Amino acid sequence: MKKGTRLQPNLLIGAAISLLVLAMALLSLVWTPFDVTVLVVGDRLQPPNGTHWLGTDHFGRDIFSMILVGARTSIAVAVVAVGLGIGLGVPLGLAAAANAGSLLDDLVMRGNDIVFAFPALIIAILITAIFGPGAINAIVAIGIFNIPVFARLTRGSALALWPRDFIKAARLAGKGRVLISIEHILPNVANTLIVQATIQFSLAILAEAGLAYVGLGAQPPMPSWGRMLAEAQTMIALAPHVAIIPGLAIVVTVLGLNLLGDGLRDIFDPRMRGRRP
Amino acid sequence: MRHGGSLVLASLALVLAMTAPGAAQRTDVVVGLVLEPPHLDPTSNAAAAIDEVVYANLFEGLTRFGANGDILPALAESWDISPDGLTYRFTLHDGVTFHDGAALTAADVVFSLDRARAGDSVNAQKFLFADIEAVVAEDDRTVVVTLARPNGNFLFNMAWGDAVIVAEASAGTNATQPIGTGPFRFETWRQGDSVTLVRNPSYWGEPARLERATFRFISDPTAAFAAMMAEDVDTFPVFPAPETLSILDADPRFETVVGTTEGETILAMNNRREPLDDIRVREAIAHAIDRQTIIDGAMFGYGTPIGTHFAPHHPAYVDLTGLSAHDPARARDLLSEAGVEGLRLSLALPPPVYARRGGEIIAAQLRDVGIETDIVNLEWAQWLEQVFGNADFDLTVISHTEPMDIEIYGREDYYFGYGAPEFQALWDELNLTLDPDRRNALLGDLQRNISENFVNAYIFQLAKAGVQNVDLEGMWINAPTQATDLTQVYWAD
Amino acid sequence: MSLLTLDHAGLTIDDHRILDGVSLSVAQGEVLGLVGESGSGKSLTALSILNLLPRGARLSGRIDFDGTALSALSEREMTRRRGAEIGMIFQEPMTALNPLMTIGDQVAETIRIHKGWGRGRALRSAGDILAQVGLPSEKVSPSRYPHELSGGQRQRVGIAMAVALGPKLLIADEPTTALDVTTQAQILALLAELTKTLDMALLLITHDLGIVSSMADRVAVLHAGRVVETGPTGAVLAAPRQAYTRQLLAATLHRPQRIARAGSDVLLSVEHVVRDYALPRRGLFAPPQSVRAVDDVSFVIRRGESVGLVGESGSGKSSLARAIVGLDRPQAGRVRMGAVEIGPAGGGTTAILRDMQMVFQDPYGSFNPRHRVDRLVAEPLHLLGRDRPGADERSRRVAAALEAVGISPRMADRYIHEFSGGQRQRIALARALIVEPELIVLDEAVSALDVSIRAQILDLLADISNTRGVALLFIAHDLHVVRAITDRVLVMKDGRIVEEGETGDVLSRPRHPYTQALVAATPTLARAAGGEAG
Amino acid sequence: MTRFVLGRVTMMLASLLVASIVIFLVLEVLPGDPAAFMLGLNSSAEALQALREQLGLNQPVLARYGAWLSGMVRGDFGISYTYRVPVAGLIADRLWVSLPLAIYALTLSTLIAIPVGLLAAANRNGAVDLGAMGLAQIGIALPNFWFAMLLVLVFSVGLRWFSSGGFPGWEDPGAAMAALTLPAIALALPQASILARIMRSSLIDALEEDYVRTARAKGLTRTQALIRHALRNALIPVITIMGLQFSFLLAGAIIIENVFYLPGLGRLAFQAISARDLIVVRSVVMILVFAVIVVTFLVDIAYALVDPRLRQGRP
Repeated sequence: MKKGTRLQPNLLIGAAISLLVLAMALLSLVWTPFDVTVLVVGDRLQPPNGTHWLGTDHFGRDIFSMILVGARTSIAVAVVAVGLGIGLGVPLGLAAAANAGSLLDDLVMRGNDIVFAFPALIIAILITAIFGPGAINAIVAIGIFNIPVFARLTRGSALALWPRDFIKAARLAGKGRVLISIEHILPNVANTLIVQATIQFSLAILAEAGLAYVGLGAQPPMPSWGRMLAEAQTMIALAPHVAIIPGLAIVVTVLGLNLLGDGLRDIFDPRMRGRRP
Repeated sequence: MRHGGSLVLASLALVLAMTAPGAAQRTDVVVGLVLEPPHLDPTSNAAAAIDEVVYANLFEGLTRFGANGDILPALAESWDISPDGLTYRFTLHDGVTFHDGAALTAADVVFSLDRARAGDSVNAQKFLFADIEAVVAEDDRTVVVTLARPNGNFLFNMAWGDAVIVAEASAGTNATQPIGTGPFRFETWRQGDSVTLVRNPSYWGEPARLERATFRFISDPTAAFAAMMAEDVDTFPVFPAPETLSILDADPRFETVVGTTEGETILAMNNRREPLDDIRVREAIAHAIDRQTIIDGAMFGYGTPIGTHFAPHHPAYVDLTGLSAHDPARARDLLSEAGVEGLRLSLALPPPVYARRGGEIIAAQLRDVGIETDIVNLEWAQWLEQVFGNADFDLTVISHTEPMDIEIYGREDYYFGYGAPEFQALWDELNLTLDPDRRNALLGDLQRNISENFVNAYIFQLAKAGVQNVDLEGMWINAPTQATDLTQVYWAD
Repeated sequence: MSLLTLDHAGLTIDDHRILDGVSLSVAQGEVLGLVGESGSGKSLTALSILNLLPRGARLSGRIDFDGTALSALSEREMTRRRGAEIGMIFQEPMTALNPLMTIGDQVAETIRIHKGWGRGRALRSAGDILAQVGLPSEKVSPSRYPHELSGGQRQRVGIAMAVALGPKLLIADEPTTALDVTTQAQILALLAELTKTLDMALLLITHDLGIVSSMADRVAVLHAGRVVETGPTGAVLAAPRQAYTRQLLAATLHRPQRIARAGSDVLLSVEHVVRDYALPRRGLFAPPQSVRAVDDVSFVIRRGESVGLVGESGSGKSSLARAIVGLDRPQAGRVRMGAVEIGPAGGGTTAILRDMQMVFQDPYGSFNPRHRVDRLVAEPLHLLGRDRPGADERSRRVAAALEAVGISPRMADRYIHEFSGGQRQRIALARALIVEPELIVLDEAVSALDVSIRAQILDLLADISNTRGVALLFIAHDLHVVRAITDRVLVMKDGRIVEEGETGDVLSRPRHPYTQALVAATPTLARAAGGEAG
Repeated sequence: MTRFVLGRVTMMLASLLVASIVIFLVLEVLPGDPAAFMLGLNSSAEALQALREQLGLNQPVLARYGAWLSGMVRGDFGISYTYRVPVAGLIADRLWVSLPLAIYALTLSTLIAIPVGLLAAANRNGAVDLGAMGLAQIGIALPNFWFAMLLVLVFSVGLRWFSSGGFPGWEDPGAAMAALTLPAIALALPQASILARIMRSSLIDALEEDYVRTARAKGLTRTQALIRHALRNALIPVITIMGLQFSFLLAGAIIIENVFYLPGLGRLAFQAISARDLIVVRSVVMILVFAVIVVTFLVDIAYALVDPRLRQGRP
């Protein structure tokens, strides 16, 4: 078997797109061509031109500027939502695996099943109906459904590790379940978690778009890709670019993240790695 | 685009002239509506969607609204009003039957009105019946209504969808099996999809020309556009996406129909709350707003600027837009005069596009004069509870679509909390006045009162911007009430 | 006239040279033993013959079978020969069978593919073949699935599939490595018998010179992709001409220099230990079920003593080891070491572990791949609690432990994947030594290693035992290893200790029938090589 | 077997009970009064009170929960606040759209994904594989309402092959299927993309298994080994994903139902939430939770059918 890893085109393209989107979001913190909070209704629905590189929307705002700022919103929503899923799901999964077969394990797994069984979008709508729409609540709604994903994945991977000899060795070094989970299990499930996180990240961006479509994502005046797309959909016959550009932004970003996830998986997957020396 | 009747006749003549003889005429129509009615009983729910299906088609009242807002006789053939304005004697049409075959008698009228004003009534517009003291059937065809105090609006009130006449036997089941007296009767309701009405063969008046009418419920604006373009729907009387009307209008298959509504779109302010209890702050906000930009930006040009809470097409309307002309400099001056700095207000927006898009533009305009807003998008249920019910808001954008509803400014407990004594005095005088000229003058005073006090910022009168197949005739152009009157509709093939 | 000839067969995979001019031949009816350590290319030699190579493989040289050049055949012509003229058996009976197909169907498939018979007819024929390999339908129905069979039975199914059409050549790639010795003996006997009755040639690939000596007519020794020596088995084993062959032979027969110095005072005493394992519940209300893995076991280990614990898989020896080191608590009985005691109630584990450490079988799985060697080796220092040494003392002790096992302390900042299997097992020993224990439990610690590496590790263990007086509990299934390093041996079967005694006595004069069977089944090079190593 | 089923049923009931408590509590804290929504801007306090009494909203929380739960056990889901018809009938009507749509979409997704995954795995890293997996990546990345909108523009507005939405009812099955076709495609594409990827990767995993090598050594061609040995083994993860997808399709079609104005369960729930028709929301959510739990159960049984190892241990 061949040793080492060849950089996959998947990974390169995915990483390039992801970095580009990140750079756009960061750039928008310091500079955008136009102020996205200023509406110039007279200039609305302009096609791409020299002044407005990607044209203007139905309020005459510069779409390029909005895409930059929207990247920030989309990334923020996705990062925090996935972070919530990891922050709660991973400890739950670790704890369940460390106490496999116990009541705690049962509770975590049944809890997961129940969360999984709830219709996600309806619950998201309910959450925003209770707390009001807004980026924070969109994050919570998306984040809740990320918890069981990570809990399950962590538990599954951790369960596969617990019978391994190096865990026995750690137990023979007098280490308890908590310490072993942190020192030995976590670093070894990290790769799997990173891969899943990129995928959940892309799903979160799509979910934000879906929530925005039903009017529940980030609220104006903060632009988000999902809201741009949702608001522009009626304009598609009138000014197609307004609907197509945020759509493409989402497609390309999600594509990039998925490619990145695939690429990382290829690198991390032991089967793809150099075999035993 | 057309705005009046003469074009209708012209095009009708043209179409008639081109009609090939013998071509089968279409006798059915598919009407697109944005909202599905929760049920079909107009006497127990405020939803306009109910009236949009049943008004004049299924259910009728003593009087009714005409296409231009005039009050016409309906089930009441004629009436007499006592000189003191307290007694109304209605004579009912002969030979009116309900869709289940039962004859309409004065007893049904008594039942309907008594039910609506009873203590346990769940009528959404109980104020319509508030002045009624007694309803008595003199004989089968004569009903006498006695009022506690004169009410110049009584015949107008009886035209509302909430005041239709129902039979005692079917009143309880009208929600799902509506039985009325109208020219159409209910056939099926495919919940979530459509309601179908068919012609009532035993209608007492002029029979409908259509045999069948289907109301399709399409809430998604893009879907509405696609449904029109795919000709799955023949008409969308209130089209949810004004931005696409220009495309539909350019298509030879369709025409857009723009008329007036009773919807005054306002930026309502919480007059009880600091600093909005200061008239200078309210005036500043009024001056900060550029009506035309909002109409262009949110409604793509459909709408008429207003300067008070009154429909511009009404003869009593007074143009007061000058009082609160767009003047950011004046707005800033007023704010500093009031000693208000760094003002931050919440702006609650219900779901309709006028509010969501309009609100975003208003927020930007307020920002120009130094007022920051936090936009809070609310669902209707939340808006009703939070803003309307508990008056827990600073600013909100809302269209008041009930006809002649300037009366709400007389209520102290109303959500924006005005109810000034001088307004109430004017209103009481109006109710005692029957002379039309004097009434109009009083209405003008009412308009001036609220406008000069900058109770709310008045933005525009909602337009009824619809689209329909070019061959469809007889649809209402304006919307004096929220209804889809199909009684005169036909296909010019 | 040879049936199969490899003439300078070379193989590269993704430009890595795997086989470098392998030349060998197998005559009709002959058994050729192909011997080599891991990585020598012996399995890929077999796959090259069948042309079942992974992607990116390039074959060179010539492979002739029954008068045709296999390398010149098209894939279609090749499939006609696979299974029909050349059968193959693989090492891992647990994974080599399709888990979703009955064993009858899997055997019948060979017949259906080549003869185009209907399922019924092929199944009847498959039943006969299964009976022939020792799985008569009244004992093991052909409608059973692989997971319902034991490892030995599965390997019989594998053999049935390979011999169903009476091939001229059977290739067996480590066919018994995954099996217990007694099963191994049966499978080898079956292979020997089938070779005769079906008049097949057998290419037997193995790392075990013992098996070769008992099975093969001729032997070919493969090293680093080359055949270094070939010849009649007896001659090669008795008088190897090549250095590598000699080295291999020496390593196989190696016995480390260990000074037996068992003291008289008891270090560890195991008293009436019982260990049950819960089986998965069959339903929410089903009564919990369990299996008894260790059944009332008692023995002692004295200071400085080396004790062997032998038994086949499932005998309970690993469960016993886990109970001794406190990974699992016994349900009854107790384990005592000095003042510390582990019983069914809590407590004692951390304390006992300061004096007792363990080394595991798999050198690849016993280290956290994310940690550096210094951290790995230092891990048991955690046992010292508050007496844990500071950073300097810690690295000093790590360095000392590494030096003691022959690993340069400069390598302490490397990750474990940078080390070979033998080095890893040394590091595992260093990890065990760092708390200076009195007893090291070695659970199959040399089973996964090639013979030459195994010899080195055994030397190291003997050295540690000699210089430090550490007692060893040596758990193994391989009697050679036990004979080489232990003073006393315990034989375990079905959770009980069936025989106990001086290693030499027990292995040369077993009393218990099970021990006798075990000893008899173990292929010994000694016998073939003329008892010189005795 | 009875024991096994009994155990599973108890587990299912416990899950349902927990779910019912969760959903009931969530809806309790939902702001917005159904009565206020129904009566609108000019309603009088008196009328509101009367309506609340009529709807049973004035009863204490526990009594309402108890009534709802005991009603559900008897198959009586109550009367919708807004629609004024029994909720059970309302949901049944909507299920006649949502269920066929979910099945249609899943069938399409499976019919696309299995062959595509198979071809891609068989031609690993070949042109077919790269092309199919590239398309699958894009299929996953498309926001589905956007894709649905494009479908409508092309096939309804442009080509006029299908109506732009709505549902004519099952009286005319052909028209009903036609009406569900575009929504099913819009739903199926991302699912098919996911499924094809799973199919491919689990096939590739299966192809690397020892038994495939054994099969090849028996004389099976590459394709024979793929079909006869790898495929069935690869189906296990595929079935898992299909189970998850079916649940998602049943509950998650809200957006697509909106775009195509289909009278489905999701849209019913959506409308009921905005109308605060809590009794409908509760019951729809419970039905969906129930469906997911049942599907999970069926998936378990499907595992056992595919994999003999799982049949064992069940008396």
